[in-house]
Amino acid sequence: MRLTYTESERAFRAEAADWLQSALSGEFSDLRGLTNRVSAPKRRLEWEQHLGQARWSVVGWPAKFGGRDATLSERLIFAEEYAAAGGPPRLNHLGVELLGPTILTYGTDAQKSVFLPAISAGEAIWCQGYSEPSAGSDLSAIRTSAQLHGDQWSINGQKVWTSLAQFSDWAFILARTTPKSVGRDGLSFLLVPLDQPGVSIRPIRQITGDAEFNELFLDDARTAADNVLGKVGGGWEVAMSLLGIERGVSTLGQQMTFRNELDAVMAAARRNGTAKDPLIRQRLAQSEIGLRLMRFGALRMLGGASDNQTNAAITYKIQWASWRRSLGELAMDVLGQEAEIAPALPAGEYAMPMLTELFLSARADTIYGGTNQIQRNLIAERGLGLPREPRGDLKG
Amino acid sequence: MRLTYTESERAFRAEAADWLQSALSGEFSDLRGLTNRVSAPKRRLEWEQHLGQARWSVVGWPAKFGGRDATLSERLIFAEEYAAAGGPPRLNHLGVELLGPTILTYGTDAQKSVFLPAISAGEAIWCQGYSEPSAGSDLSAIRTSAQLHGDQWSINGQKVWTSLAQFSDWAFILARTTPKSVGRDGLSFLLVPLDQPGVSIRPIRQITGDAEFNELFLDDARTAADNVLGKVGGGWEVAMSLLGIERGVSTLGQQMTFRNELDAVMAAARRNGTAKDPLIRQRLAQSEIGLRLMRFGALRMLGGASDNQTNAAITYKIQWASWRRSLGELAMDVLGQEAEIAPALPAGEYAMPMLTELFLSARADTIYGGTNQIQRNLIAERGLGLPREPRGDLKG
Amino acid sequence: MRFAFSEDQAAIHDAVDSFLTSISTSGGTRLAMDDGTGLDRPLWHAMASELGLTGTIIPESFGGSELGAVETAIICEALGYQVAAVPWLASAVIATHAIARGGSDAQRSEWLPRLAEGNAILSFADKGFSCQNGLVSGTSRFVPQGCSAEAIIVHADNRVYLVSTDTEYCLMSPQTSLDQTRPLAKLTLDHAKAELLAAVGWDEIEPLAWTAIAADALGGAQACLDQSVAYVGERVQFGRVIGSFQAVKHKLADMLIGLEQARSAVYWAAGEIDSDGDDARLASHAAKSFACETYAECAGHAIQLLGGIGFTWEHDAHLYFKRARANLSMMGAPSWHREQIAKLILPEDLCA
Amino acid sequence: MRFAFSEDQAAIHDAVDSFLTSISTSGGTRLAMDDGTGLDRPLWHAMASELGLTGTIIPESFGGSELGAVETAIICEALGYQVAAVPWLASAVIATHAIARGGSDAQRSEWLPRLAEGNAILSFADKGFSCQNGLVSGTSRFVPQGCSAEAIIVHADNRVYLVSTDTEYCLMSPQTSLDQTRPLAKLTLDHAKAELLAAVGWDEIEPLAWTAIAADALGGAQACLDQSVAYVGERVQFGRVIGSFQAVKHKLADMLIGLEQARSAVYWAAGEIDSDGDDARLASHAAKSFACETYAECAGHAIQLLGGIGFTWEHDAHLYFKRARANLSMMGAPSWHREQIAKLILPEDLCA
Repeated sequence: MRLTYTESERAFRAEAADWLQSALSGEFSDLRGLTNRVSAPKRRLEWEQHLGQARWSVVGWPAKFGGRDATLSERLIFAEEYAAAGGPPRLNHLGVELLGPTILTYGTDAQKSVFLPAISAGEAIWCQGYSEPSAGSDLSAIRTSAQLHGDQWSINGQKVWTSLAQFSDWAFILARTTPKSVGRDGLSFLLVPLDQPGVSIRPIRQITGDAEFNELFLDDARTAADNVLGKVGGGWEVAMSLLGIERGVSTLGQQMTFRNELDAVMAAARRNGTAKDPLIRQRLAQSEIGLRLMRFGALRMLGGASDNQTNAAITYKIQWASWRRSLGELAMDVLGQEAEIAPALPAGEYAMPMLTELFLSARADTIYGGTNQIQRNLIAERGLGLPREPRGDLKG
Repeated sequence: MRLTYTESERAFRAEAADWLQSALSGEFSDLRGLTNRVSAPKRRLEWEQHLGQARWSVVGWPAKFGGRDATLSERLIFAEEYAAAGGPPRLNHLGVELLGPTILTYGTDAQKSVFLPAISAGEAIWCQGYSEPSAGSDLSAIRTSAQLHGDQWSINGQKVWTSLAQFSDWAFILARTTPKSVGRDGLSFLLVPLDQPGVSIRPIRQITGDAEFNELFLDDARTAADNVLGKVGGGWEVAMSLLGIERGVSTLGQQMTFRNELDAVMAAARRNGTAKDPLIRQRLAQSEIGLRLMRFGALRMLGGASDNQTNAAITYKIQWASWRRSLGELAMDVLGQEAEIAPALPAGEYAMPMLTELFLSARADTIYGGTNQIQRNLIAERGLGLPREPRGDLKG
Repeated sequence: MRFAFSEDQAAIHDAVDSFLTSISTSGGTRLAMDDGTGLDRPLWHAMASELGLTGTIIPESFGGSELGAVETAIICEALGYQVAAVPWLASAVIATHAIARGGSDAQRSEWLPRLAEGNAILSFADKGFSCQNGLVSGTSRFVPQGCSAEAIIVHADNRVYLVSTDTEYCLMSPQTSLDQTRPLAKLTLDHAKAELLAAVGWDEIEPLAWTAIAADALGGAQACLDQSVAYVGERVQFGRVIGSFQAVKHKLADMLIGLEQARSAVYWAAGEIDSDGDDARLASHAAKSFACETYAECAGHAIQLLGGIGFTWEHDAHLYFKRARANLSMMGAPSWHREQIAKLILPEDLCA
Repeated sequence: MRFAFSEDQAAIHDAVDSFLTSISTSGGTRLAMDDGTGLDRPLWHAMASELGLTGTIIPESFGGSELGAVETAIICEALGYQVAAVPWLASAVIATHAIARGGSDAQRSEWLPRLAEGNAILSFADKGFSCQNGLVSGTSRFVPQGCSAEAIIVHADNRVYLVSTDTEYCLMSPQTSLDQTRPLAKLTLDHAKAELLAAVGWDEIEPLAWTAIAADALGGAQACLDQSVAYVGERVQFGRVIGSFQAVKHKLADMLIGLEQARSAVYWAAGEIDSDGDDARLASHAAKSFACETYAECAGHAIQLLGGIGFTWEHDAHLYFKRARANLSMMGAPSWHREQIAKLILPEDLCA
């Protein structure tokens, strides 16, 4: 157990801080402090490319794919400095944090050399096509089908809750490639370009007023035969591995955002005097504790701690989702009715102040990537070895 | 909606208060303020008989069985005054509050005229034999069997969690009278005298150090053939009706005990200054709210309110059990380490101060009479019409 | 002592319920949201003309039906169930209550008949103002449907004033607010001429106001439960309707447990107000804090149970979720109300 | 930066675990409860003689193994798992820490070797005392296993004193306490002669003490989870093992979620103490409050999941439940620790 940093870690921190500071106070100062995930997509695309040129877009990846072979500590340090510098949400979050590592694990050499540099350079923005109208919590009920026609897959079906699809170039989707297969068998993990006639995208407006999620309609959408990650029919394994990454190392950067959010709530409490209210103080302290424990939980999970590393990983998603939901409620209680007011907007538009948007958007955190209920099932079954529930025989 | 009392209700209150005051400051002053349910059983038996002689033991029953035909308001008033006067826990709680009303509903004239006067006079103390080692939450898994031999039932089996059996003269038990029947069918509700060779009772020591519960072993225990309440084979219906009463009118007296308990916590908070702690104040206020809402919930349920009367009844058990558990925790937090100390006792003995005992005993409240989990099933299924869970085929 | 609706009350309950079920739609609410007013005019006019609901707490001599707090709660509950976008709470309950109770004969004659007909819309401002020499000054950003109001009931130092919005000393500006069904306007008064409603203190207005908000919350929470139950009874995952899973059932059970207590709280408070009981203040604090928290929880659970759908703008779940939040903070957060209860049950001189 | 046990730490973890699993039984704990001492002497002697566990934080020069806070937490966790009735926390951690850190060479030479061998048992009193002219007076009813202690570490005004129990100025009396595995004794000192442990302040003792209590809680919570999982995997109701019901599964999942965070908290705090980090105080407040609350919840859930059985004296569930409560209140309730964290993260001069 070593909670201090080495000389070279401190040097890495200084380098990252310098670069970020200069970029975000110079050419990209308009993006500094941005928190909304659908704002300024064009500028954020340029930011992805700027990061890529300076090899700061995927620090943990091998150098040959545009990374820096950063250690876990260094990745953590970069995430801390990125947040401290007020870096905007990453437009290519899904490509950088989820798909990239999955390609590193499951990709062929050809796939790695095609897809990874494009991600690190900010040239291919990715989104994720898992859920469908009848396959939400029960992801294995996927109906979208893909059939090989010559050297191309033809894909038909509908995906929902496709985050940021409207800004993306590619989607990784889970489709049924074995006709009449059921459940987890017969699915494949396909990489599909979005700029084609067979793909249409309909943004879904959310309770925040924004449209981060989309419906994705696939009507004879096409992709090359070798754009399958992992084995044909082995898509479930790849998809689950990716979800594991979603619960893993990708979370460190997210925690830095949480830090900024908690700091904003504390600043608000100081400003309006509620920081003196003993009830609010308890909740702020509990939020601070929760955030710190997430940090050390993530370090335990990623640092190869032998003591129940899996359990640390498996309990992580529900922890942060519940933490952020509580923080949103705390923010509202700190601000009181103030939080319910936004500057006047044109009729029909709707946008709330940052902490109110946190309150609203946190309601999705406990749903996407597996609801809190699904997480508890998973924890009980995989973490504690309890029996699965009997499945029914109704059709969705 | 009328929240005030009539003239005759006020007169009834005065009469009850006078009598209780005189009895509990005179002959029975040793019982005043007693809260433990296993203390002083002999004196509490005399108290039952004293109540009976003055027709205060079962005020809501018909006069011909020893009651006063009291209205709901009057029953509430009596319960309030009983608690205000510091009346001890009723030794015959199960006879008075649960079995009596069930006999009034299901009993034959002969049964009524035999059993009811004995209860009202404090001459027959009753206990309840429902649960078995393999039939807890799943009460219908009862295995205790009863077979008719001539004019007597012969009963074999084992009951557990039989409250106050060691002080009781009779038990009402649920037994399987149809051989090889399963589930809710084939059960009968039998009235069984305990003073006989076929019955043995083993007290179970609990976490409070007391032994309120018992195991009840039935080894060719006997009762007369006509000591069946309701139809032979129709015991489930009778048992469930009794559980409904347990959740119903019997609760008003209990609420007065809760009032005394909450008052004791508030008094402790005033004494040690924690009544000035904003966190404690919130919780005391929430407890006060919870208690008041139980009161009006009970009135709604009993007063024939048309608006979801059933839902008020069906949600009541979990409400009070959860409320009392929270109160126990609040009491411990108010008292701090003080609560963890009792006067020195002989080695091997264990008894905690009243509020600490509340904290401990409240852990049973969320279990007996249907755990909180079973209550939620019941609420979801009966109150909201949601489907039952699939039953398995394992043997317990 | 009897804790159930009287026959008249039950009849009003049924009539209001079936009227609103037939006429109020979330489509109407959404139109009122989109134009920024939070005012579903067709519904408001129907309420006034068809059932006379705008005059329920107005004396018969001024054209109302002179009903009590229980009836007020019944109507609030029904409107909350529909997330109706009408100024009922602000105008027909709070402002009307203030004038009916505190106004002079002249003030009552001027306002109550028009309020009874639904032709006048008023709102209220509960904090941020002071009065000197009959002139009121201050700012509040929290005036419900203030832009539709021709006059405002203003609280200052426990006195209650009536201020016209149609003067140069009054500035009312629209704001985008979280809950668009009752948008909050910003009111600035700069030495505005004010009429004192002399016969009433603000503290006498509060219990009915708190109880009315609580009743709105009760209705909203019931709607969240009903919509969730309907959805989980149809949605299939893992080959079963999701309503057969205990995680779902138990969450819904908890909602019902909360609701039943909220229901007791609201009608206890209303009953205490109607019978001028000693506990009217305690009960209305309890109702406001408990019912509003229950609503917030039920609305949150509904989104959770609905999954992604519940998070969309298209689904009504967010209307309830946002109104629940607005009810929670309007006229005192739950923790404030509980602290007031603590003051009542733990008088200071009795503490060590 | 690395957040995992070192190889040595992992080895200690395994050794202590397997030693205690083989030797510690709730039977031993119950004997120690019944005789009123809360002292399982066979276990204590085995801990001292077989693994030298009584001297882990004592410098090697005084016969100890000079280990750190992480190792201390590992051992506390293992003892908590067993609800072991030994004076480890009071004597081998808190009192020993005070002497090792604050004592003069003479004091260290007098006590540490005997403490290392387990031949001296000490306890501590953290509140209720004052010192004048080297004489300590006051009363505490909360001295863990005080009746077995030959000397007490007494806190007064942030100074730390060592007081012998074997004088006429010291009265130690037994009490029946909720948690019989570490019974609290009543200590009265009336101008008792006290030795100052000059090199340490009480506030320097606290972080390790809090972390040790938290680690005991972590172990206890893990035991509650393990025992519950075992039970629900066997108990059949409704024709299914009850561990297949979501209500049961999700409660157990919540226990694991809490436990995992408690584990992070305890070893974060221990790591901060070992590396003399700036956050040692913050982290140990966090560990104390979080892990102790988690233990209380897990112990309560275990009783609930076990049903009637869990409520009996015969089953061990109540040993955990009561010790969880004792850990919660010992050396500061969770809300007090959170308030201290609030003071750290919200410095007063930064508040409006």
